[in-house]
Amino acid sequence: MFESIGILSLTIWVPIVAGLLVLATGGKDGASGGVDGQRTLALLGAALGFAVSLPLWTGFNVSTAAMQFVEHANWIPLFNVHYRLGVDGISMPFVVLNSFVTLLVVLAGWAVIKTKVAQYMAAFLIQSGLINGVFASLDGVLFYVFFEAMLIPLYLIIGIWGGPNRVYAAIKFFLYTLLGSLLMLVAMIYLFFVSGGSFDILVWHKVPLAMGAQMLLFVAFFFAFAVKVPMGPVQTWVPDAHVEAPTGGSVVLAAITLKVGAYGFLRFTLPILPDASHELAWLIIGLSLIAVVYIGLVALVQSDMKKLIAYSSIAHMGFVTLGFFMFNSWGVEGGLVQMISHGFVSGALFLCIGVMYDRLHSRQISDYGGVVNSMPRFAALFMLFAMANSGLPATSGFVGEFMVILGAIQVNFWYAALAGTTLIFGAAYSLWMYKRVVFGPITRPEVAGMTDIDSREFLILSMLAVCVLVMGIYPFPVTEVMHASVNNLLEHVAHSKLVPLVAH
Amino acid sequence: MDMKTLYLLVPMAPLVGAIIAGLFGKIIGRRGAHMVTILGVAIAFLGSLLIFQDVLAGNTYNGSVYTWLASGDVRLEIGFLIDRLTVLMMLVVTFVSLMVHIYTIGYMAEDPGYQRFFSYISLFTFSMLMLVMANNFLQLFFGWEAVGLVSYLLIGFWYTRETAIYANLKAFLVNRVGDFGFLLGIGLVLAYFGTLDYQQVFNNAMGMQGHMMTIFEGHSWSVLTVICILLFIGAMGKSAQFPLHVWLPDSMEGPTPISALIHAATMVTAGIFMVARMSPLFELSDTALSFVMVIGAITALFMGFLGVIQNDIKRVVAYSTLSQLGYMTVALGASAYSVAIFHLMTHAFFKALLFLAAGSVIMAMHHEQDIRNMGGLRKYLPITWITSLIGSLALIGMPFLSGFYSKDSIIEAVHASHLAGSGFAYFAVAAGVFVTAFYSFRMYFMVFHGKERFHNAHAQHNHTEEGDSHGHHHAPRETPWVVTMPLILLAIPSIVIGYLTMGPLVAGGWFGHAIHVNTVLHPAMEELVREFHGATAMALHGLTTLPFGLAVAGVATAYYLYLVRPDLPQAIRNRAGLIYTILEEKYGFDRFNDWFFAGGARLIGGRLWRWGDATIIDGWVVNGTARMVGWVAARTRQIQSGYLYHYAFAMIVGVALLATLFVHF
Amino acid sequence: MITVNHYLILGSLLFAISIMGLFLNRKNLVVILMAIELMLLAVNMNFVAFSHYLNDLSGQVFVFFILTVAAAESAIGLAILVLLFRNLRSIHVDDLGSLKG
Amino acid sequence: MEFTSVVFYFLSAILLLAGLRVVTVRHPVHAALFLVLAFFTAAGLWVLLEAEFLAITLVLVYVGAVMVLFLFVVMMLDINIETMRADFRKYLPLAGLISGLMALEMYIVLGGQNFGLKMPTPKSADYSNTKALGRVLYTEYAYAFELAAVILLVAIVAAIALTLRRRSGLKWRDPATQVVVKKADRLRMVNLKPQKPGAPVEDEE
Amino acid sequence: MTLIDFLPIVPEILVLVMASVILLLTAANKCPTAGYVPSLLTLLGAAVLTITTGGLGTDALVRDLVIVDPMGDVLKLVTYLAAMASFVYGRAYLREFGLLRGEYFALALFAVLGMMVMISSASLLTLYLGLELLSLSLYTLVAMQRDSAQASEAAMKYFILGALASGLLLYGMSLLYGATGTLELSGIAEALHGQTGGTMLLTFALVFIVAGIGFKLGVAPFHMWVPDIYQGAPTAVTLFLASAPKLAAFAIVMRMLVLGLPELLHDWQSMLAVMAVASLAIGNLAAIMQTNIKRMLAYSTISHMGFLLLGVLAASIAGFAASMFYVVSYVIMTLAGFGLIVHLSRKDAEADTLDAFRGLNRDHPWLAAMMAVVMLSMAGLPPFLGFYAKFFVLQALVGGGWIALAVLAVMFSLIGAFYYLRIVKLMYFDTPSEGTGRIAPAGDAIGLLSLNGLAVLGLGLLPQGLLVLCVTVVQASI
Repeated sequence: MFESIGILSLTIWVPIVAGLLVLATGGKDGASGGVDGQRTLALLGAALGFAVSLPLWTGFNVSTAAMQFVEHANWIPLFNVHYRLGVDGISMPFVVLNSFVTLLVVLAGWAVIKTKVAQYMAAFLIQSGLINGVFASLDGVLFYVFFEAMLIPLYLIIGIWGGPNRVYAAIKFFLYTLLGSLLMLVAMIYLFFVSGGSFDILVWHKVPLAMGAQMLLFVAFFFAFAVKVPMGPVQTWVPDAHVEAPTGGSVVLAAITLKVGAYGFLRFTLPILPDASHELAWLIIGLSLIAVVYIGLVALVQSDMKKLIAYSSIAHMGFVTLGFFMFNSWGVEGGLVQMISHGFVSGALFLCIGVMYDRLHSRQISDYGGVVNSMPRFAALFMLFAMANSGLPATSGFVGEFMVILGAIQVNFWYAALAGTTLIFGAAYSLWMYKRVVFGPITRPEVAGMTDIDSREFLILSMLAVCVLVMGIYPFPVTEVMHASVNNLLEHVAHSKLVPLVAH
Repeated sequence: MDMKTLYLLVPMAPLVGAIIAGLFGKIIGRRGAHMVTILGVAIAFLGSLLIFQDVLAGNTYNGSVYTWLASGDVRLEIGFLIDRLTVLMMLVVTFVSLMVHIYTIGYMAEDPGYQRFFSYISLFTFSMLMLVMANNFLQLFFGWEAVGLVSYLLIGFWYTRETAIYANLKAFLVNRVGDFGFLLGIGLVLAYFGTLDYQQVFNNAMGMQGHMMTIFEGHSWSVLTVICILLFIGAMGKSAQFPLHVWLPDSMEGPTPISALIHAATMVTAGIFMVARMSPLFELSDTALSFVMVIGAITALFMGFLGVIQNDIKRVVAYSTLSQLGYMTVALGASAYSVAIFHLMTHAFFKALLFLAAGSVIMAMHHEQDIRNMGGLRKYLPITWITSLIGSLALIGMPFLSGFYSKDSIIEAVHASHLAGSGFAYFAVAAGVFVTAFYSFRMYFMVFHGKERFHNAHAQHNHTEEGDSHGHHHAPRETPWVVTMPLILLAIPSIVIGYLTMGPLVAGGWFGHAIHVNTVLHPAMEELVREFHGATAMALHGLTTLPFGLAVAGVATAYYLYLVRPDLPQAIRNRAGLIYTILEEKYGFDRFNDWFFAGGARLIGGRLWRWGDATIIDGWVVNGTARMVGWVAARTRQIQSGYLYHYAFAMIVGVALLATLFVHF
Repeated sequence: MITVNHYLILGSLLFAISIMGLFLNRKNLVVILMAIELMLLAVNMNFVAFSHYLNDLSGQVFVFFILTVAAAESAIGLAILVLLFRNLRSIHVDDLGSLKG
Repeated sequence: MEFTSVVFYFLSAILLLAGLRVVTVRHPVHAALFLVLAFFTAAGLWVLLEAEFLAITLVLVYVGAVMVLFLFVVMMLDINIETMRADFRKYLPLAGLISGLMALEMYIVLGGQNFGLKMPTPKSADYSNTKALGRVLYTEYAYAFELAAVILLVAIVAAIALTLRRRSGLKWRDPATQVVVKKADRLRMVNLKPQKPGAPVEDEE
Repeated sequence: MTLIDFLPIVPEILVLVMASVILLLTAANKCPTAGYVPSLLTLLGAAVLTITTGGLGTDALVRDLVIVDPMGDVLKLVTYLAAMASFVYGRAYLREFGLLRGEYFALALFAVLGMMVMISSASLLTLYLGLELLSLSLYTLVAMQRDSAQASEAAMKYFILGALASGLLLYGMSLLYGATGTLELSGIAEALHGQTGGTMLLTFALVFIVAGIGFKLGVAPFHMWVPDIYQGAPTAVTLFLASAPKLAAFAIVMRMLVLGLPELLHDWQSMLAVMAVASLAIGNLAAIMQTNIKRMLAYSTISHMGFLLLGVLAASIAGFAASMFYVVSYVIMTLAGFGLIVHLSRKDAEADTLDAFRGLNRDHPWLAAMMAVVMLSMAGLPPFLGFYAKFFVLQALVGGGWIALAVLAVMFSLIGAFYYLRIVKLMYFDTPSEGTGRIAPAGDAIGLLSLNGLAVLGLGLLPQGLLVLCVTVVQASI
């Protein structure tokens, strides 16, 4: 029944159409009369978008690795490009996550954004639809279109509503990510030809490829995804973009867009290029471990809260890629779990910083201190998220890290040992920041004047808190969804795709 | 009631209490908060008693509650393993916790964070119960970390105090260092055993004995040794073993009840418990056991020294805790797991007693903690005085008191051990007896005997924790019954528990299969049991042994120095300046850690950020590329000079080039 | 024997001269226009020569049109030159430098 | 050496010299005159190639029209010739190099072989180049011919549109408006009120 | 000879006649705007005629000179559209600057005629005549703003360089004529048939021809006129000359190289590759440093034309179709882009610096959105038209095995993205500098702009139609 109306299409187009509607209702600035209407409309759109994504979860068949909710339509048949959608256990959670985060972001921007409200809300809604498209695409070109198009709203979000250095950050972010994806485009076209004229990702999974070709394609895909993830040494756009973006932008960046890169590794790199992946795993592993250790240290010395969380995101995403290239189910599933969890945790942390920023208009740690005295409710929630960020068991942050470490130790003790340092670094930077910001006596009169979170903010943060806790205490349903697909993927990766040299 | 429900009820009752007190503290008020949490813990305690009976009846349980996670072929589950070891721990935990809860009513009466505090300690009880009841490594780690979390919350309970929030961060991070090893250990267990379930791991442990792994190129290690040492690193963090002990003294920044709860009776024992639980693994690695023993010995002796010069009443107790934990660890290393657990239990009672008594003193002194400002308090605080005396005597190993049995057993076990390092360990634990006796009674004398010095207190103190405007001009009064009752209730087991349980627990093999000892390789325990002829006999024999002599000597020295010649300590201090400084600086660990680890990490982080990210990647690569593109662009732009002849020139040269390239080559 | 090559080389020399004229003249646009006329002459020379030797009339037809177009071109070129002179009071090539970069 | 060769070399030499002078001579008027000379000699060469019509056209169109136009413009514009050619020598090497290179390449390609072209057989006596050209021009190439006409039209429009200007100071009349003028447009009857002496006269418009 | 023989060139005839009529009309009654509506009607009529005579093929009379094929028809139709759009967009500007005269429209129509001739040229002769007709009209249009020194300078440069370029082209043609003995493109191809590779002479001729065509396209190193002329010309004229003539230039590439010189494929492929890479590099790099929007877009044009050549040199149906798709989408985008710039100008000063875009989003959110769409499209971002243009070209390139070239091309696109984004940045992130009284766009211009912008988006979402069109006409025409 669901097949016929196209749930995936709905998850893509409902937010986009809603965004366009919001945009259409938005007049010039100053006409504040309609602002509430625009917000409500945006909220409705986001809620509807989330609602239509829920059947994906409830109706998901966990026992199969095949694509589900598949839709198909001709798009550019001349080049065999199709509008082909479908999700498996790897992509489905992210569609739901994204729709959920969009809802939060719209709520988070509710009272904070005062200029160009309609454009702001519309940008997020459209962005949400595009990202859903990225996760749902089964066609290379379609994927690419969504993959690139999602840069545009984000660029605008950072640039228009961002901080003082927003222009630099926005352009840096854009060019960085474009750099990677352009090479991927060439790679995709190449795959089109070697696969006998198909842009179907699932067909690509089966194409035999020589080692040399695999290596080159790997490099191309690597650039595209490594920048998004981000992996060293192409990570420096992340701190800038996060710091300058408005709260909602940071949330979406951290919670969703970073995941797109990691997702790409699973959807493209591993299954299409298994031999090159094995051959170059050392590179990814090395970079991931560098991300964990190096970035962990770098995060420690940040004086800007957002920058700190941004760096911690990089470190956490290092875990994800590390897990993927362990080529075992612990690693891959751990990476996926980590991605979802990081979506909640980093999103929540950025929201927390946003809450403080809205009150004091500063992101400097040194401008705070003793926030708990004036904002106890907030401090408690913030504590939870800081703890989750440092990987405390019973929060979602632990599950992924734990699984990845378990996966890594099966491959090499030192991978796990280096990755495990995050236990220390993660706690150090998260809690040290927390200590300086939240604990202690109030030293500045501004802090004393901060009011505790209102019910809207409480609602947003507590929703995330519930997610973080539930996923930490009972992650089984999340991993259950992935099993079949991950096993299928591992099966795939385990088999060489090199063209057999011996001719019969 | 179904036993399984009961198992679930025991940890859940405190959790529910914690949640109610924590989230709805404002609504239910102070009374509601302590009612609900005490009720929760009481239920847990009663449940533990019921389970104890059940276990005594010979029933054990090992089963799962739900599947936490599944990946590959492995299912990670949350479940309970109920056997004698577990149930003993449950009893200790819930009992001490119950005492602390009751005590807190009085101790925290004036604190604005009353409900929060109750929530925390109940949550702590829950965590500890989950830890001890676990039937698998995962849940163990859960409890492990949860205990760490709650200790973080509790140490930093007075969050406006700079020292408190420094201490809690430190505690958490140091614990994390241990957890790092612990987690790797768990990872190796999963990697080699393919499961995290205790029973399955233990069953396969023998088969794993010959397996080697390479960590450093060219060096092969026994897998089990590596696993055990890694797991023990976790225990070092949690049980504050050298060199990860640094967090414990600082953590005295928290309110006193939690010092009793976490830092004496329960949390720090997690490591001891864990090693005992893992005995089937540790038994297979002599290297690991030696390691454990040496670490324990170092802790036992050297942390004791530090107690000698402390003037803060709680810190003295804290260092004694460190030292006693060292004893337990030594026992573990000597394969005397049951002795370690035995000491853990006795220690839980008398140390909780000492902490609570110290708290009582502190309350009576209006939050004055410096023992130099006390003295002669026995008149004012009779109950506290007498219970403190009992606690101290138990601590120093007075025959017939609980501490004697456990401590003496440890010394004997070490004596009997043949592992590498056992000689040093024996010396350490023996010498530790003297030191323990000395500092315990130093404190005891300074607090309860001698001149009354409390009138000149608070001059240099300005604790603002409760904005205490009331000064110290009136004499200290005995604390209310909610405080003294727990003292009494704890004093009783401190006296008798050793006498009562020494027989069955240590000599009787009470733990059964819960603890596994390879008696062939590690016969210390065997010998110990062989020489045991009943509790009374042991106590009487104890009067003639070296440790007793050392203890008496310690007490006598303390008496002489602090009651007879109170001027001498200052003179000694002046003479032995270097040693004093070393002790004052706690061997320089804090300074070193601050400088090397904290400072080093920040330095490296800063360098990496500024050089790596800002200079090399952003500065050279990113902006450098941008600059280069800009530079090339500017040059390109200059070519466009605006002059016709240049344009024509370009065209002609273009033609000439194309012609040369394609026509002639 | 005068072969087609002679004429082609003559044409190429004329072509080269006109190119030299383009470079050499930095002061006077008129001369540049003349150089272009020379270039067209070179082209015409080629066409006529080929036409002759190929015994094919279309080359000459082409030349006819080139001549026509060149005349029109000159007219427009000179018109623009006059316009330029009115605006700049100069026809120096060097003065045509406001649009650059 | 046969006669045509002599004529060819003679005319070629003059043509090249004249061409060279066009681009090197100091005064634009001289340049124009050298260009005329070049066109004359080129026309001569074309006669050798039996393209009489084009030769005549070249002289008529170029020398008669285009070059005169050039001269007009040169003389009309008030150009300061003194400052010109100041740094002539500076650019000579480069210009010489490039054009020399160009010529060399052309020589390599165009010299030597003759692309399989034989000497054409001379035309019969009654062959009229003009007639032959005319025949194709108005049949086969009628379309092109029309296009050429359009180009000329564009040239006319362009020249007028660009250069025709009505100077602001100049007084001129449009005869058409003069013819169609009506009395009412020019003449207005004004009722003058009788004025009291001494009152200031209002300025009527 | 009957009238029927002229049927294939009826659209050309119509344009010619109407241009003359407009000339007469406006000269006679001095109504300055008289040219506007008739011109639009003329182009509309030409479109109708082109469509109706589309399938007729060529008749004897013009067979050797004119080629009427589907590709030509489509290119012509787009040319009409582009010219009409540039009239509509330019009207307000022209009125403001006193250029709204009959000559303007007449010359523009002559230019359109020139393009039509080029598009359907079957012979070197018509190709040359069309080219000259177009060029001469454009020179004049550029110079039309008579009191502007910049415009005159631009016109002079354009003229001299253009003349030089046609000299080069002609020289190449003369050699080609000498080598084959014919002026017809099909005849040339026939004469060369069977030759593998070219002789020295042919290659040499090819160099000159490629240089001439390269000039018209504006690819490096024959690009240097482009920025100066784009900047110097009145914006309405820039709008015109930046759009439609590219179609004609593409047509002559196809006619000359593909139709006439297929035997020299290997040679011109390499030459185009060199020129394409040089254009991509120079165009994208130099554009970064520009402060003048017209100049910036000029450089961007250079890079676009480089990209266009990549499709041609892939030398497959897919490649040619991709290039055609590219040029059509380029024209659509450029029209919208310049259409907007035209409306930012004022009477006293041409607002052609980048600063004119500052904060456009605040005052004209809709226009800003359209401009953003166009800029992002030019940068080659999905889901806009420009992406597919690049995508199809890249696909043809990779299909032809030119992978390195494809990688190079995308790398330069990255640099290109920077300056397009800067426009978006100016419009959205900055606040407007005060006192910019912009020309109020007329309703029809706004409407068309919206349509134009939405076409960039709409064709981006569903590019199949245009793509199929390009592929079928290219297939039918080769």
